[in-house]
Amino acid sequence: MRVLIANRGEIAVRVIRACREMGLPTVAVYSDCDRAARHVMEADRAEHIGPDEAVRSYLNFSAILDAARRSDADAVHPGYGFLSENAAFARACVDAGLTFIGPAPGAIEMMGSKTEARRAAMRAGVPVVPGTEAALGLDTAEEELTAIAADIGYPLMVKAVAGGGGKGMRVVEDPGGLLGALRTARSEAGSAFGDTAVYLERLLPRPRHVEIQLLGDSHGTVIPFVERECSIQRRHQKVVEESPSLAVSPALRARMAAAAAAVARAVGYTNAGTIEFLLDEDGSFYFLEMNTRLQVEHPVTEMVTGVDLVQWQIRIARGERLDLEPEQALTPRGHAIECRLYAEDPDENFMPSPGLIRGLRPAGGPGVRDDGGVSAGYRVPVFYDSLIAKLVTWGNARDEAIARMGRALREYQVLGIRTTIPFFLWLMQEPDYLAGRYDTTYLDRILAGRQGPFVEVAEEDAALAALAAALDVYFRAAGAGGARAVNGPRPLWTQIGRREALRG
Amino acid sequence: MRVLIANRGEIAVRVIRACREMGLPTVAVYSDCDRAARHVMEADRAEHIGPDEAVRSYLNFSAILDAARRSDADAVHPGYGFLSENAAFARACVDAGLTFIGPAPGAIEMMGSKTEARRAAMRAGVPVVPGTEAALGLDTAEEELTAIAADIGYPLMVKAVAGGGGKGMRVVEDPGGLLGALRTARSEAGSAFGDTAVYLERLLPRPRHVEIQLLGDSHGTVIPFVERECSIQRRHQKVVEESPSLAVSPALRARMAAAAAAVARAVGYTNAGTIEFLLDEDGSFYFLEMNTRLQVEHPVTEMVTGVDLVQWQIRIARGERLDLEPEQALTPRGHAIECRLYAEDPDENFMPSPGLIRGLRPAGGPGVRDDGGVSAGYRVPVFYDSLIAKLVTWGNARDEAIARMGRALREYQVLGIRTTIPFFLWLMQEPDYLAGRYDTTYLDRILAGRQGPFVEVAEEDAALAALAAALDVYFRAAGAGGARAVNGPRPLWTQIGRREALRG
Amino acid sequence: MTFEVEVEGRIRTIVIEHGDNPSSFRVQIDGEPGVVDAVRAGDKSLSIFGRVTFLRNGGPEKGTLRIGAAVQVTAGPAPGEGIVHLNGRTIRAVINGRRRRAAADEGAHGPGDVVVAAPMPGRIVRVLVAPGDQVTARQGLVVVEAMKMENELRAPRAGRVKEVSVVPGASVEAGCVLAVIE
Amino acid sequence: MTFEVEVEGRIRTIVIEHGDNPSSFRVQIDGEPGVVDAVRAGDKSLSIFGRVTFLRNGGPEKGTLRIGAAVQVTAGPAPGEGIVHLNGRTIRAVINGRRRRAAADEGAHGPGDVVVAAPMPGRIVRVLVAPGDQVTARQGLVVVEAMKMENELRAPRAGRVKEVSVVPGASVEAGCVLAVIE
Repeated sequence: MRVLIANRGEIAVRVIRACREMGLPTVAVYSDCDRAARHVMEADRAEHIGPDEAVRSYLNFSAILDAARRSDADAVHPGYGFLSENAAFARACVDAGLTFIGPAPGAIEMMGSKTEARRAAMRAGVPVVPGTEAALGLDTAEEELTAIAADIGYPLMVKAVAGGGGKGMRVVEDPGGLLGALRTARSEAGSAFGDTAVYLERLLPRPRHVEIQLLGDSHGTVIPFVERECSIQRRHQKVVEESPSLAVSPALRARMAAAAAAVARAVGYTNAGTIEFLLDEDGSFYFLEMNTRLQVEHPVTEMVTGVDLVQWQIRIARGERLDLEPEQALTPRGHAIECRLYAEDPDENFMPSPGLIRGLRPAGGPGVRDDGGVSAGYRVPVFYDSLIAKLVTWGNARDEAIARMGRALREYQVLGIRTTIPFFLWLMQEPDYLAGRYDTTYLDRILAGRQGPFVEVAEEDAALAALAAALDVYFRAAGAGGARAVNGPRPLWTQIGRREALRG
Repeated sequence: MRVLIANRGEIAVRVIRACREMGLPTVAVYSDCDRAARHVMEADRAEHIGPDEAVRSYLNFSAILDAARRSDADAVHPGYGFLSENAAFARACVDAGLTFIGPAPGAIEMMGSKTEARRAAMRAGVPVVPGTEAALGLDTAEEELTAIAADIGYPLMVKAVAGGGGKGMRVVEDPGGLLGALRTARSEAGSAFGDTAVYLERLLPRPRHVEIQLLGDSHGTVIPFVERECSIQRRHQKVVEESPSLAVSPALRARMAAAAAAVARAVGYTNAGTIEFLLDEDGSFYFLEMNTRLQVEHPVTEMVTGVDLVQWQIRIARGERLDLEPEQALTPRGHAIECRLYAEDPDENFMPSPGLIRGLRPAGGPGVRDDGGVSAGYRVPVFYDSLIAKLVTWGNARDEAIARMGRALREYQVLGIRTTIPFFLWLMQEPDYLAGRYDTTYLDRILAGRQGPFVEVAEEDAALAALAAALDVYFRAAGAGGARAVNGPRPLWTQIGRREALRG
Repeated sequence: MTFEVEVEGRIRTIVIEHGDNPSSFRVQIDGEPGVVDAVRAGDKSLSIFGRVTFLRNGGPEKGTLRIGAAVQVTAGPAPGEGIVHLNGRTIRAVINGRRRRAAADEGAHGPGDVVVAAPMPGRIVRVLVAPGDQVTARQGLVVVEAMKMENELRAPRAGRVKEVSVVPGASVEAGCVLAVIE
Repeated sequence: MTFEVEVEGRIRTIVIEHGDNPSSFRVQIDGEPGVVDAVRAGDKSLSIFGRVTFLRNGGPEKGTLRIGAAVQVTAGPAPGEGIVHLNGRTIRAVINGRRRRAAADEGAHGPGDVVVAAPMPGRIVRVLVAPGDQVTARQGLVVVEAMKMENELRAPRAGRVKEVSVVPGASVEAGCVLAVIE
């Protein structure tokens, strides 16, 4: 089976690794600016699919299907993002005679609608956040809306049925704000998703985001995994994930896993998927949504269970039986944490920092896993999201995993662009994070209340850095480098910087 | 506690990692050619200890103790090799008021003598390879020697009491060769170790080398670990290690672990140490020797038990109690394999390949641990041994670990020098290795019988490589690089190669 | 040779002169003297050891820098910016930044003009001001999208918009002038 | 431009000419034509795609190379040697090696002389022959120690030792002439 990976970056590299370990040849696809990207170098062969803009390359059905045909691929792995939750693409792959490594198109479609997914969860007897069961009709009378909202209780959320990424969402604190919020949410949803349908949901004030990974095969077996704790989010975007969650006891784990498996069984779900729950402070949990694909944060689950989720995706797609021990999937061994390294400048309000990677040395050693997607000499493009690597550490207990993360972050070198490493170095020493006292509102709250750079530089180090920078310029200008220079002179970085920054 | 690491390369980096995870500041030491070595960059500070030759730097007691004094170090970790099994150095550290992170000087001394170590094993009731209990006196009559040898049985080995690294060792096939072998072994031992003492030992024809890692604290607790299988050796040098061993059943594991712990307890051993056994085809095992230090191959044990051995070395040296669950240490979870990446050219009979590392990209992703000791821009010196990194993979079962190793080896890039990666790529597909059918004689036997490069290049890839090389030279010569060149022109590698190769 | 190096918001004056042997240098940090042994070791690495006095927080208290280090120095994304990697700490050092800024400010534009440039490549999503508008400090001027994120670029000080150099939909490179405030 | 490139013991003649646009090239491998699109992408990387015919095992059977690859090319330790990394395969390519060898052989020494050079830096442990000695092919000439290993360097062919250029204890660099066989 030859596998085409309809994606790029770290997840394309991740899938290539799984394929290679299974002895399967791989085909990468690439846009113009990704010609020499890492996933292209790692794959057995590569096909060009179009220009830089994702809509003309990584989101372009026909270019990807053409590439599959040209390269004699038998299967397509969509990764996450891009076309991974696009039912029409999954269907187009199947129609083209390709194995789609993911759930059936119908399952993607059903779980892609927030209200349909909520109904599926309710049918399976799984609690959902109290709210309206179906989309609110445009013709619903104001009195009726007010009554429905009063039933749910305030504060509540207006949410787009087709929503995602925080768009088409509005918080309503009291009855007076309801109608205005409905109007703006509908209008935002209409322009973002082409669908004005919205529904109401109770707002949990300080929930944790806890999710259950699961696998299902085509023979009716569904296996849920130990939970992932994903409450560390900046503007609704996960930045740190861990497994297990400090807030989940073995008994609660068993209940959440059973609930997740019930939803998956109810819809006949196959392949890898994740049920996201909100976990309230009182220990009750509510179905939030289902992701019908591999998650960015799947490595923490792999680290504490030893199960290779991507290899299982491929096996399941081939029709194999999921003969995994359910006990292994549900029993965490130790603790794992993932930090998402983004090409962003945390000291400049997380502004994007694309550009040339002049040097790269990932962390290594015991208990460290690097899932990287870039390489030295690669120019991180502005066209796609800014995730350049995921750094995952493991420890017998959470404190060991955190200590290891601190060590690995100090070791990790990305030269030439800014990354979120300094932010994580800071977070890994925050008392509330260390104590596990956090919910989904935690990170935005503490970021709003702090100032100054994330890593403070000691006076001695600042003086040494100034001296080192001056020596470097001195050596380069002199075309020498002291007694043992090993390379010829190269352009001054003071010139490089100016040339690169001011061109265009 | 500030820790000075009296070593270099990957093991110095490994110890720095452990210290940093424990919050302990570190001091690196370096010779001239190691000024900008990786361990120097990783440590919190670094001290120069002398010129390139190890005897004037890494083996120089007083330079190292001076460095410890200058840097206010409280403790010394010796790594492996260099001064790690030098009782006088351990004693000098203690005398200087430094904590020596290793066993007591007396234990190093006793177990450093092969005959004393054999006696200690026998006292603990552990079988040793049948042989003479003490060194053979120079005045022993020829008839007596012949009688002793006949008692032991042929084939047998003449071994130097102070031996190591295959020197002062001779195989004797039959009585006729005995006296000649004694003579040459004595003379070799005399010039290699300054000690002509030798003893006799029965030669096991096809033994496996299986060893038991253990930890002992200063409160009398000794904990043995699951065995390591180290039979894949080239000229008596280990090149691949794994844990657990296919040849060891749980029952045999329990017996070997108990035997190893008995030896350690008998000599009041503290800190990390390893008991090496020869395992015969019939399942009987014999004490071979004890290594009173951390082993190169310790990561495979860490991967299957989750225990950080280096952190425990430090805790034990601080007087802490070894409160580890003995069950965790003795129960392997999954399977781990280590390949030692040497700067050697396997296709030229493993000739050393020092030189400038022009690029380095270790393998990453699931189940991979990289313990590297070099970095891009570093010139691997000719003065020390050629280990540049250890690549370790983990899998739920041995075949998964092997598949992962094959994948990781393909991913691992060391540009500029030759390494043993192609050799390991070949070995990981050898039927006898895959089946676990091997003993300590295996590798030398199959290497003697094969020819040609370790990795065969398909005709298509050869043609593409030729084209790529020509394009590269064309681009560099043109000072361009096609439409999207991101860097200025650099010297042609055809010139670099000549300039570097012919200088001096 | 004399350099002004800005680290963590403070400018230090560094003087470097050849010493007695090829790897020896006489240096000054803010006028305080020292001697170091330094060599380049690879494309990006320097090895430095020695002892230098320096002024704590600009003085008058003095500290002693006992250096034994291998550091990496590479070009950063901003003009004149070097990134120094030192035992897992990433420190930005801008060489002669004051002069560089002065030159930029006095270049194409009048004295007192402030140039707002794109800090990264991207696409202009919205332009929020027009020439002639009065703006307050930190008022939004232009929204640039890069890497699927929208970033609002703000006025560094109050003033009048003298020039807007981009239109919505345009692609810009890092350093591209977006607007000028006078 | 024409290159002779030796890979896996076989020399291929590669011709490269500019094509219709900046990243397009007309190439020939052993006289068989093709067109590729190629760009440099970073210090060591090339991206190449296209279609080229080539002769299998030197011909007459032809194969088609469908290229879609990003490769890395760096200098290898030997003169004129490039190392091509291609999907986890490491392939040595020597540019114009025949010419290089001819030049070296005819350089300082007479035609027909064979120069035995140090393949790596190291220290001379033993010299096993003297000028004037007759040696057989693969007879040991000099023992060099590097990285704690002793390596015996042997005569590439039978002949008479014309010159021995090193003494025990000497340090040598890679490429250093150790002996000449005539």
